[in-house]
Amino acid sequence: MSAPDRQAALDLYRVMRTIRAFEERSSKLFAENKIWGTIHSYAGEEAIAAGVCAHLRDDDWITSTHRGHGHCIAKGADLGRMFAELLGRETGYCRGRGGSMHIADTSKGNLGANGIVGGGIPIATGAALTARQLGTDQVAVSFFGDGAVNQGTFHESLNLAAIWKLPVVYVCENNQYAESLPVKRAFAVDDITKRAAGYGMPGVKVDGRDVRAVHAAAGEAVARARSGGGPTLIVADSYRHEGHYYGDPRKYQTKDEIEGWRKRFDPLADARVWIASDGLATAAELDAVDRAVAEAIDRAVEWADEGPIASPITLPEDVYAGD
Amino acid sequence: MSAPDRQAALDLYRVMRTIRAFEERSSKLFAENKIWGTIHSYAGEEAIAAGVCAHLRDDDWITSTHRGHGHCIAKGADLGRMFAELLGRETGYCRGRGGSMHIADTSKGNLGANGIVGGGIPIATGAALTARQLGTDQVAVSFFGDGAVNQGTFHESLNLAAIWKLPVVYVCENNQYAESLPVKRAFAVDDITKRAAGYGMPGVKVDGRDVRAVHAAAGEAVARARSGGGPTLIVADSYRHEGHYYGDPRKYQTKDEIEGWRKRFDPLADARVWIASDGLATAAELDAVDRAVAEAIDRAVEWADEGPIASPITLPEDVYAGD
Amino acid sequence: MQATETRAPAATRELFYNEALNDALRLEMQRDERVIVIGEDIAEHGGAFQVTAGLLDLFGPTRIRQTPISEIGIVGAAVGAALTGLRPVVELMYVDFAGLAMDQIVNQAAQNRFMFGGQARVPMVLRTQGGSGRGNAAQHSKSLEAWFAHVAGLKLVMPATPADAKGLLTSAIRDDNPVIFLEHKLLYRTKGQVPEGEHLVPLGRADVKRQGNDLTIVTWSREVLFSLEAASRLAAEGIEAEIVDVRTLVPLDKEAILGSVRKTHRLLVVHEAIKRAGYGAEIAALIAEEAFDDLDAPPRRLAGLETPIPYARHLENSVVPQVDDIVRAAKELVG
Amino acid sequence: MQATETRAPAATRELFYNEALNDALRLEMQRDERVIVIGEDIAEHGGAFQVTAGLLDLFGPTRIRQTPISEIGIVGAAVGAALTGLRPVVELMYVDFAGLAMDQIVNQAAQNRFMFGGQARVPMVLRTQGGSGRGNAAQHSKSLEAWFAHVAGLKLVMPATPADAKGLLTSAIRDDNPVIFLEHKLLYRTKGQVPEGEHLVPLGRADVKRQGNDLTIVTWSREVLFSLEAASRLAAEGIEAEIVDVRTLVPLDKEAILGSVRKTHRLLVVHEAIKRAGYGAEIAALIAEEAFDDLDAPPRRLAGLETPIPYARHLENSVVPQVDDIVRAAKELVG
Ligand SMILES: Cc1ncc(C[n+]2csc(CCOP(=O)(O)OP(=O)(O)O)c2C)c(N)n1
Ligand SMILES: Cc1ncc(C[n+]2csc(CCOP(=O)(O)OP(=O)(O)O)c2C)c(N)n1
Ligand SMILES: [Mg+2]
Ligand SMILES: [Mg+2]
Repeated sequence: MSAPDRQAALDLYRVMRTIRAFEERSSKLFAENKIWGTIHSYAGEEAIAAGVCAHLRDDDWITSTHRGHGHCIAKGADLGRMFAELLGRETGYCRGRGGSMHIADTSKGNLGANGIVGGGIPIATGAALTARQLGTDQVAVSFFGDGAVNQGTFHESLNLAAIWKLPVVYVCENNQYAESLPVKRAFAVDDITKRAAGYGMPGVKVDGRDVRAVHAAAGEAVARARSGGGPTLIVADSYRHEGHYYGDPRKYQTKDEIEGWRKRFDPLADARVWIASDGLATAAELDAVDRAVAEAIDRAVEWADEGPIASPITLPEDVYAGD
Repeated sequence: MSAPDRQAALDLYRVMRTIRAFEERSSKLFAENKIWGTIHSYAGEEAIAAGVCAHLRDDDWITSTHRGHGHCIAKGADLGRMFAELLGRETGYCRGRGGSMHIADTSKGNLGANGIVGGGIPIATGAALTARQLGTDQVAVSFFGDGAVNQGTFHESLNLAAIWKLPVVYVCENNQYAESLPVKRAFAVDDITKRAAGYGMPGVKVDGRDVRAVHAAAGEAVARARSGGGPTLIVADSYRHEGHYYGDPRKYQTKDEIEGWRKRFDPLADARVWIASDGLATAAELDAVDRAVAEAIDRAVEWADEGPIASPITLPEDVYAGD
Repeated sequence: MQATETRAPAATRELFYNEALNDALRLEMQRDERVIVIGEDIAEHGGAFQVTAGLLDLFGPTRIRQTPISEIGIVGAAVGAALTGLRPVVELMYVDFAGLAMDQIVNQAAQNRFMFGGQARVPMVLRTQGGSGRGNAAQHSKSLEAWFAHVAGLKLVMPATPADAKGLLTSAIRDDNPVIFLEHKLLYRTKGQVPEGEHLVPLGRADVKRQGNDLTIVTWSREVLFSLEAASRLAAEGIEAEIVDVRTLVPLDKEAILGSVRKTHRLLVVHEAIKRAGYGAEIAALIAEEAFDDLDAPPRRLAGLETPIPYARHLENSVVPQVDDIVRAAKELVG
Repeated sequence: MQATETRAPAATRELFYNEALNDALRLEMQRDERVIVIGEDIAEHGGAFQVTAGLLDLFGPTRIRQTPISEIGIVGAAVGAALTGLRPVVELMYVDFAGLAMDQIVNQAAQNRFMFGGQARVPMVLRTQGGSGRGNAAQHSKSLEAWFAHVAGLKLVMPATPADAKGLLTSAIRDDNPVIFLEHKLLYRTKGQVPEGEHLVPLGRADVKRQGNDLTIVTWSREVLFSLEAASRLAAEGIEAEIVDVRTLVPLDKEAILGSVRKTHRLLVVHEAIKRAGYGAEIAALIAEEAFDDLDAPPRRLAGLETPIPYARHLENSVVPQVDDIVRAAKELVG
């Protein structure tokens, strides 16, 4: 896998910055009681969605999670329609029916965030079955957390993909916790990729903070899937900067741990260092990206805020198709 | 693990012969329309139940499967009450409510056959949790087939047992098929024990035709569990002499395969050779065991046949406890 | 795309219920390459009840996709396939196993379209079978239609005859929504005349299987046959029962039931599932609500006893409505 | 062992609903070392709704057993533990996740005793919560009581007040059968007087939360509070509604409902779950069947619309019965 060139590097950085900015703004809107329900911040894990989705076409599919804003953005979603959904507007991706945990953008192959841990894994597997069945070279990627690895859906799906050699990449985002449960208490093995061997597929461990590493590992896995080489399990080590959900008291973590990791583990800061030191772009250019992203976020929120409130009258329309 | 002495060898042989004879008689009764529903013969797999249960006490627990007669007998069940259940009598283990797929004998720690593939795995895990919680040295053993290994219950349970170091032994009876699906089409790995490593527990492959090998492997695993060493996955290669169920047309197998395996793979024949050649007992003594077993089966069927038909009136009694 | 009634077909042929289902699968797979079948033992073995017999030879192992024993993985894969362009037909061997896959059925298949604000369609059929009568005991004999009926986003079909089985399965496969298609293990070897070639029975239309003026028996699946048998015995005693086979529980043909009750003024709902919170309660409540003044007697439910299904034959028959029970209940209702 | 009503307790204390549940768990764990709690996030975090807050410090990590995200593994382990001598209380974070564990709940926990001919007891409680009103959308807002009510072998409890929550959870833990204990996410922060110390409310007894002669409102869980609010507004207009809180859906206190309907001659059943095949149908059908001649009007159901629960606040409230809807329905029924 060739390392990202200037354009690719800037794209990766922009996507990561956009995700970070989206999450910061979402938290602000939530604090202002403009967002209902619950939101889960992807801050700190941006390199995974960005590095993986850089290899996907609009007609490739992904399944996402409750922590799905990052995947959605990396797969090319419109920020305005995303915010509009969080604000419960008719102009939102789900007409206000779904909210944060169910944003989908089928026009870009995003089969949806999912409120069920592990719920997207068999769905991505089925999407890969479609590609296989119709003889296309499309690829499906399933994002899920370390917690989802102990769901039966993970087990059954990886086995099906392995015996059928399906074009799917399983991306486990190991952010060290499943809600309050630390990964070391959820597994008796230190390395989650060990599970891959039991299904007969390659397992790859990668530093989820380093977008170049993720990009390289995902590039290989996606290429393998596209060329008929079958599935791969990627486990990307990561850390979530925020609580599990907005407002999480985080009783299960110490201040030191949180602060330490936040500093040590910031894919955006790392990317700036890498890009500048490799001379792919200057700090000034990266600052310009940051400003452009900030403006895009402002415009998106404005647009979303102008959208009409979703109407209860039309709810029945979306229960059944073709009626 | 010390090899079985004369008494242990005769006991193992008697248990295996009893299982074989029970299955032969059950098939006969089924052919005579005396048994309702469906039965699954354990013939060919006797060495597994016998070799494992030889290490268990009456207060240890097992969970069994739809192919459960062998486990039930090896755990010390009364043959008469087993036949009575198959014949739908009040004197049957389940008063005619359960039939072949649900025979249980809680007095001997048999938590039941199970009609749900993989359904017993979490239950055995929970039994082990009881031992752990109450600080006893009881052990739980879960028997299941190769097909159950691809159920989510297998995955979730083995992980729980591993992180909690529970006193449980998982015994996979790999008889090469799950109904009509050959094991090689259900797995992309040739060795099912590879799954154990993903949970952080030992995985042991054993020749399920050789009762000494099963006995040795199970002895180690049970001792490990009893002494607080945690769970083990044992995979015993085996073959079922009969169809999946009584009447299975076996379209998915060739005559040659069936006959070849039947000859090559008969744990009883093997045991006779071993016991005789090691001078633990003479062929005549083993023949005597066979005759004693045949008589026991006859007596059991007679006793069962004299039992009263189960009464519909009392059905509600068994729906809720203590009402 | 809603199926529409086809004009009376040229020829019919006597088929078993499972042959009629097989016929529908074959025709739809020939008509549309996006239709695949996925499930356990459906290939060489032809399915636990021989519904897919012979299809492996016709369509090969990729379209007749035999799976390991992984119910939630299979159903979830079908959801993903349906979301992305296939029209999968899942065979779940026993409805009793639905408890393993319920999350993908309910939280995913049934709700994806709604949660996504109409962006998605999930054109899949979940074929399975339920019911007692074969001594398979409590984990292989349930009738769980009430669970599925209580889920917004699912359609629910329960054919009683070979012709309905073929026509409804064809409509289910062409429907763009997740359809739960519940067969009955003791109907597979029942025979009936079945239209040759394309045959569609629209979802949402009940069928009056027998006319009568004295009471309305609303029922479905195997109890339709029991009710017809009971009706002829009742006729011998001068009681004319009208048998309304709802065929599809969701959408329900309310008008057909109301129409019949307005004529007979008496309602008996018969089903095999346990009575408590069964689908019969929905129908009895619906009629009590909307046709209260048309009723000359309380709406009556005859259903399974509140116990799991026991193994022994005589025990098994004692907990689900038999022909005698229907005759007795009908007489009490009119008498 | 069936719980029995305890004499009026000495003192009471105002507690939140989740504190009352916590109190019951603490007392039962102190009373019986076989009682353990098993579930996700129940340790340091104290549970998604703080029902187990502080119990880790009191009882340690073996009796407050926090698990990975493995619903069927957890529920199945509880079944095995219950079969062998423990009295586990499972916390399933959302009832919407029951679809992952339904097999162990229904095919194992509910049926083991029956299938084994009475040899076994499965003394376990599955605590979980449902309902809408927090913007959690379609996978975190369901009301699934009808599923559990349709299963022979389960008991089903849905407390509406802190005192009932404590008393019923205590009885559920002491019951020798699998009990599904459904809380409501918007009740946790409601307050009420709760008896101190041991407090038992027997399973199977309804509670008339308000007396009235004009109509009977049968309801449970959060809709009890809505109904009481509606009742006071109705009273202002001279309509006296009797509110029957069933509290336990299985076993159901049929006599209490019949008694009230025989007095008021009008029945309105109110619940949050979707109407189609909801538990309200069971109650309406039951009353239509057994008190037909006592009814002066058709039995009426007011329940959730047949859509998944949407996210946006105003959409969410539009699909489940609100106080206004109850007032309107009651007026229609008596008017
Ligand atoms: C099946 C299921 N069980 C439990 C939950 C509650 N829950 C939501 S997120 C979460 C933790 C998920 O952890 P992980 O998979 O590591 O993802 P992360 O939140 O760390 O990104 C849990 C337990 C759920 N949504 N679905
Ligand atoms: C959850 C579930 N799925 C499917 C079935 C139908 N079924 C009964 S036995 C069986 C095959 C089991 O294979 P295996 O686990 O290898 O056990 P074996 O029959 O070979 O002893 C199947 C698919 C079932 N009983 N339960
Ligand atoms: Mg995590
Ligand atoms: Mg097998």
